[in-house]
Amino acid sequence: MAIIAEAIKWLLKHPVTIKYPFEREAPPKGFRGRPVWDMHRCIGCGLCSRICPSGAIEIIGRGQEAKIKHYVDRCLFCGQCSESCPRNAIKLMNDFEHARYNRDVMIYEYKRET
Amino acid sequence: MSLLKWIRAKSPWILHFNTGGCNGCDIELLAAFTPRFDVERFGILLQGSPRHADILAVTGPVTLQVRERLIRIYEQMPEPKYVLAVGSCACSGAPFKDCYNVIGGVDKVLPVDAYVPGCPPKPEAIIDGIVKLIQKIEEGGTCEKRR
Amino acid sequence: MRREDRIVTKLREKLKEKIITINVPRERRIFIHIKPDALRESIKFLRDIGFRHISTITGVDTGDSIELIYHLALDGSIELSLKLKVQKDDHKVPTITDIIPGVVLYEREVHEMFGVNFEGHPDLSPLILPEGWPRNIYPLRKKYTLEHLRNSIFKEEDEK
Amino acid sequence: MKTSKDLIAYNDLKRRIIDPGFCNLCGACESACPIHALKIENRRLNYTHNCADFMDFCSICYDICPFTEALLFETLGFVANAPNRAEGIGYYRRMLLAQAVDKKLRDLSHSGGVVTALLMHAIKTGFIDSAITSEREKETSIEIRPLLSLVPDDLLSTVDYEYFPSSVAMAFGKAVHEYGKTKIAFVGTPCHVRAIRKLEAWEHKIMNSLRIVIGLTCLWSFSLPELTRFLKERYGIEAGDILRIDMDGKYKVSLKNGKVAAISIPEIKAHTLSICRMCEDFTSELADISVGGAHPLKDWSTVIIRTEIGEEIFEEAVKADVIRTRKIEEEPNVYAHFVRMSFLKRKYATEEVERRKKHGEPVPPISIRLREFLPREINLLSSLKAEHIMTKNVITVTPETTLEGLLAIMTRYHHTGYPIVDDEGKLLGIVTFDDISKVLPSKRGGVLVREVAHSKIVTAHPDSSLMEIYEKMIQHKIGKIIIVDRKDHRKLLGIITKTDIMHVLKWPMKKLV
Amino acid sequence: MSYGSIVKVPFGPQHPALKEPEHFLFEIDGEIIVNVKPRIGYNHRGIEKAFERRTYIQNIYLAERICGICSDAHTTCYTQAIEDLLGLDAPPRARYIRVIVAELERIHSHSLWLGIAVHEIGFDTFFMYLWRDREAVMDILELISGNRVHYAMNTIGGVRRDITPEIIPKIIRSLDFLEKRTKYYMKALRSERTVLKRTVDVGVLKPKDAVELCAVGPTLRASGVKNDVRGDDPYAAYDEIPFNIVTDDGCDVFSRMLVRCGEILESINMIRYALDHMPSGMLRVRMPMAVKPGEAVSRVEAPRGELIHYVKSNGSTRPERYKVRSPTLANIPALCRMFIGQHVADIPIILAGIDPCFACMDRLVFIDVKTNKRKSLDFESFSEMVRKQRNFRLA
Repeated sequence: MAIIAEAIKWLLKHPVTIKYPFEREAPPKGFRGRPVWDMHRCIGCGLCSRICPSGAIEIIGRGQEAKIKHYVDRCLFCGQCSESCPRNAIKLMNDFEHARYNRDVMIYEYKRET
Repeated sequence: MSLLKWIRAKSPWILHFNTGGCNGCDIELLAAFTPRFDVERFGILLQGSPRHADILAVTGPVTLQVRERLIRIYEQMPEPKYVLAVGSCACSGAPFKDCYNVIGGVDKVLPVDAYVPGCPPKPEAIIDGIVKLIQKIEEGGTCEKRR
Repeated sequence: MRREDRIVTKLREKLKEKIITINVPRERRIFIHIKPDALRESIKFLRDIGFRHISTITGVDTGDSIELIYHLALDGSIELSLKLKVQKDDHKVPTITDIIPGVVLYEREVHEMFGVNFEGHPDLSPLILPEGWPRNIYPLRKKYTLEHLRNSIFKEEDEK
Repeated sequence: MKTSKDLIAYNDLKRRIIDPGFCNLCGACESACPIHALKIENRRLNYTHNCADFMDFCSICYDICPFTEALLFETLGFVANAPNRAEGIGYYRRMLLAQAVDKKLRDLSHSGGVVTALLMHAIKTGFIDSAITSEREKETSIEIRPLLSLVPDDLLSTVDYEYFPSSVAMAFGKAVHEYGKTKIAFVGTPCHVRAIRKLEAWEHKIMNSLRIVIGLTCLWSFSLPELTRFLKERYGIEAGDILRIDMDGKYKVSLKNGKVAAISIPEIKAHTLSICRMCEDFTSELADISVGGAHPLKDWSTVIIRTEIGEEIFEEAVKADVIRTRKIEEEPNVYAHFVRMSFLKRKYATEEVERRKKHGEPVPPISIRLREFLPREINLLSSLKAEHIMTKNVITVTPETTLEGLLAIMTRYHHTGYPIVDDEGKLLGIVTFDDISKVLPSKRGGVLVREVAHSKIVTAHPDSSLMEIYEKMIQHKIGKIIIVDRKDHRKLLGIITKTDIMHVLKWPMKKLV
Repeated sequence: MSYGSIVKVPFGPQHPALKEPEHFLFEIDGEIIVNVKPRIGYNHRGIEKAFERRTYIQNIYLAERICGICSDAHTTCYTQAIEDLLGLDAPPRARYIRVIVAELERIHSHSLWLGIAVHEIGFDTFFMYLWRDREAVMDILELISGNRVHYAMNTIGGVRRDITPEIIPKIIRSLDFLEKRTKYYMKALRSERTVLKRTVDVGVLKPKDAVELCAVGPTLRASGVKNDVRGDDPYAAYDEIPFNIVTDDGCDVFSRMLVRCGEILESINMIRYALDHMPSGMLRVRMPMAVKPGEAVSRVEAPRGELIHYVKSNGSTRPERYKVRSPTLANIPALCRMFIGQHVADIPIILAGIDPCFACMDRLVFIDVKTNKRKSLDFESFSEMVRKQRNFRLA
């Protein structure tokens, strides 16, 4: 019976529902979103690719010519790559809406512009 | 025909199936049905039986044992049916893709209509995936059937 | 005298030469390596002095033999790991399900993963191994690498 | 076919730095290594696992080692926008004397207590949130260990000189990785400062947390086991009895029972770290602020401010009345002593490198590179003419100037060598700091410049290439070349110093690209 | 009432009452269960083998993904085992942060479970309220760690993130709210007839059986046995934080509910205490990547009970053998005992009573899934029907 009184009480209050996607709350500061590479800082050491627990990062070539392929569909969003990167080349973004119809468009490529 | 499409898009019912994941995506998917996120706004209901469902939301990497069952559940769903892969594991197998008892992502077994990566995806991200899937339903696109 | 030391003394008195090594790496942890034939005797003794809770049984493939580690707990506090080595193929490990009934699933698990036979266990039948799983492949043995397992199992799946 | 194991930088580091014994355990490599493969333990650098398992194109540990040639010119960029430069002092904005206002601090420290006062003030104002310094080990009072200070009072335990290798660069990494500090002040000897600057030039991520680098002057460090053995065998001093160690002309070991043992420098020098005997940097030329003693003045320190941020923090401390200053021009003796020490270190270093080369012993890569440039630098130097970079408004002295007067000029302009020119503008010779130091301080008032000056001068012409000039410098072992007219060999046009050439070498990073 | 013949009824793996695939074969006589055979393994991924392939750093994230609900418990246990091997301790501040995150996770897990449990008895209003309020704790966890479920807070040698002074007031505010709500829910549980009728004297596990079958966690404590790893074998900062071990003598599903509610309140107090007494200082010690040879056993009180990890290292950057035993597996024998003599309609709530987490449990055990597939699917609708009927009868 206690719950009925409660239900009536809450009926009069503002709803808690966030009407996503029409209104949205920004993720808190420090949210672990998609990692993004700053290729001007990347030295192509390949550590991120080897330390990634799920093999979501592929590095092609080494050094300045290195090309990074990030597979969002494999990413665990753990942030270990960003933590390990010696040069702060990896930043975690704030976005979380990665849903796609196709896995091929979930690959992000990064290459140093010359 | 367009009426049919409209009906489909306004009340897609979801069947949730965990194929061997870690529970993280399951609780987030469930959280999307609770008051804070409330996907029932879109006419979406969580269904217990595959016979009633339009969308199969799969969480977790597909393990060997569960593969046959997943296919069976999918086959029991009425046409047109859609598959939503929730979480990175369901998308690709993620950290478990080289485990001996894991086949990989859901798309190794079933045709997948939308992928929601994230480990786990926030309930908002799952809603985003569902909304995108609904858009696909509205457009009338069904995936080509492959086995 | 610490509780750990008292337990170690008691064990030494009881099991004597059947103990190979005793090691107390830190407080509330005891590692004991015993001879295989002393298993039931030691478990019984340990249960009587209060180790009624069994946390799990771990199997470790050490090459030519398999190491079984029984993790027992005393009132939840002291974690005692009882170790014994068994031969990989020709071995006799008595069950302890009649001493501590809670061990049922752990023994099955080890049987499944390492191929250790527990003599007298009520139900070691094909319950755990799926029918499709190849016979005599115990996935946690070092012999089977992940690739090997994947190849052999997936191949079989494909053939079906 | 090279495997990834051959390519990793650690192999170079081991071959060229660790095996010859050049490592001074600063720990920069430990804090820089992203996979923690290097660890300083038990006074040696340990390689804990094969880093090739994780990465195969990483040059970081070799690049940031203070004794390798890599990144040297990039590091100059941090201080090179200072208006002044001088041989032996480096780039700087101002040079002055300073002391802490708080007498307690001065008593605790060797000299003016400036560093401690500065850091305490900066922590109080929130400019920094922690400082990395060194403190004495409690058990053996002469061994020092790195200390991370979080509250101003912590710093009190650290007011002391460093004469032993301390892993402060490692402590820097710890402060960032383990304590999560974001505003760090770093205090270290020249090699530590160089390591930190190299890390900064490498753009290592832990450097985002660096606020200010304070360099100390340093002659050399000792290898601790060797020194304690030496003191025990030769003087019967136990390491535990030592109260403090001072350095002024002699190496003074004060004991707890009040006795002082004075040891001559050549004798003690044999027990320094081998790398220190080949180090040319006395004043921490890459720091934001360099601080050193002000011998013979007691309770004062010599401060060299090199960068804008150094100026800012120092000015703030002066304004807040924690530090008081004096002009260095008022104390020519302090300046003379300071520069003499600097030159002494350079001289020893050059000699040692020469000696080692002659005997075929290994020398650290930093020493090789500074003398024998790589093709890129050779191209650059060959393409530039002396007239492009020479200083044209040369400060000159007349032959009739007394040495005291010359010292006053030197203290004012901070150059170490001056052409001697007669009234008609004819070049007569050159007088350098070395010449002055040969005369006893008491007699300097009565000696004229022409009595000590070299009449033999090394000159070049405005159209000679910098490479030629550089080779001349090497050949004659000097740091200055006077540029004269091609027709009139007595007509002074300008002067080029070694520092000028160094300055040019960092151009490619900033200008040519 | 007996029909004199025993019928075998499969339950699962896909079932509305279970969010995870699991299978139980019940032998029923009429409405009464006479025997049960658990068949677990649908979630088996082979994680223990995968552990041997990965480096210690990568394994942190793998350990986290053993289970999504007790992810912090698994990483705490894992990192403690490795720290034990290295002979190093996490710094004091890190240990406090570990406690805070672990207790927040316990609140989140218990309120999640409470919601599921009332959902199993058809009380969806209650379920919705519980899950709405649970978002408060999820928000704090997201604020602290950057993710709602996989916090990735622990690393070998400490924690990765600090709890900064700015977010402490937010945590305190949420805790006050949660405390108020939890007290209300406890009152509501005690007074709601629906709950009492469906849970009191259902799924009884006597203390003697609980000990004999090696049950763990709230399941054991609800049988009146005072046993908690946090108190008995303190890890992290639990030896410095005062707390009570909540027990209840009811031995049934209702007392399991009360124990978990009590633990939520206890956790709230512990977090408050930890936030007040958190020492300053370092967050983590940098650990070498290679671990010297040795072995270690690490235990943690996960929300579901005692969690034990065993690690053996061989001196390289990868473990030689890693063993995980999750609390659910330990509770399965006790669960089977609970079922016997109960009504078929009570299966979901009894099963939910141990707070099963098959993801944790199944890393290791295989099962034959080939039989009874068709049947089990039919059972879903059957079970749904049973649930509805039962509710109808009550109303």
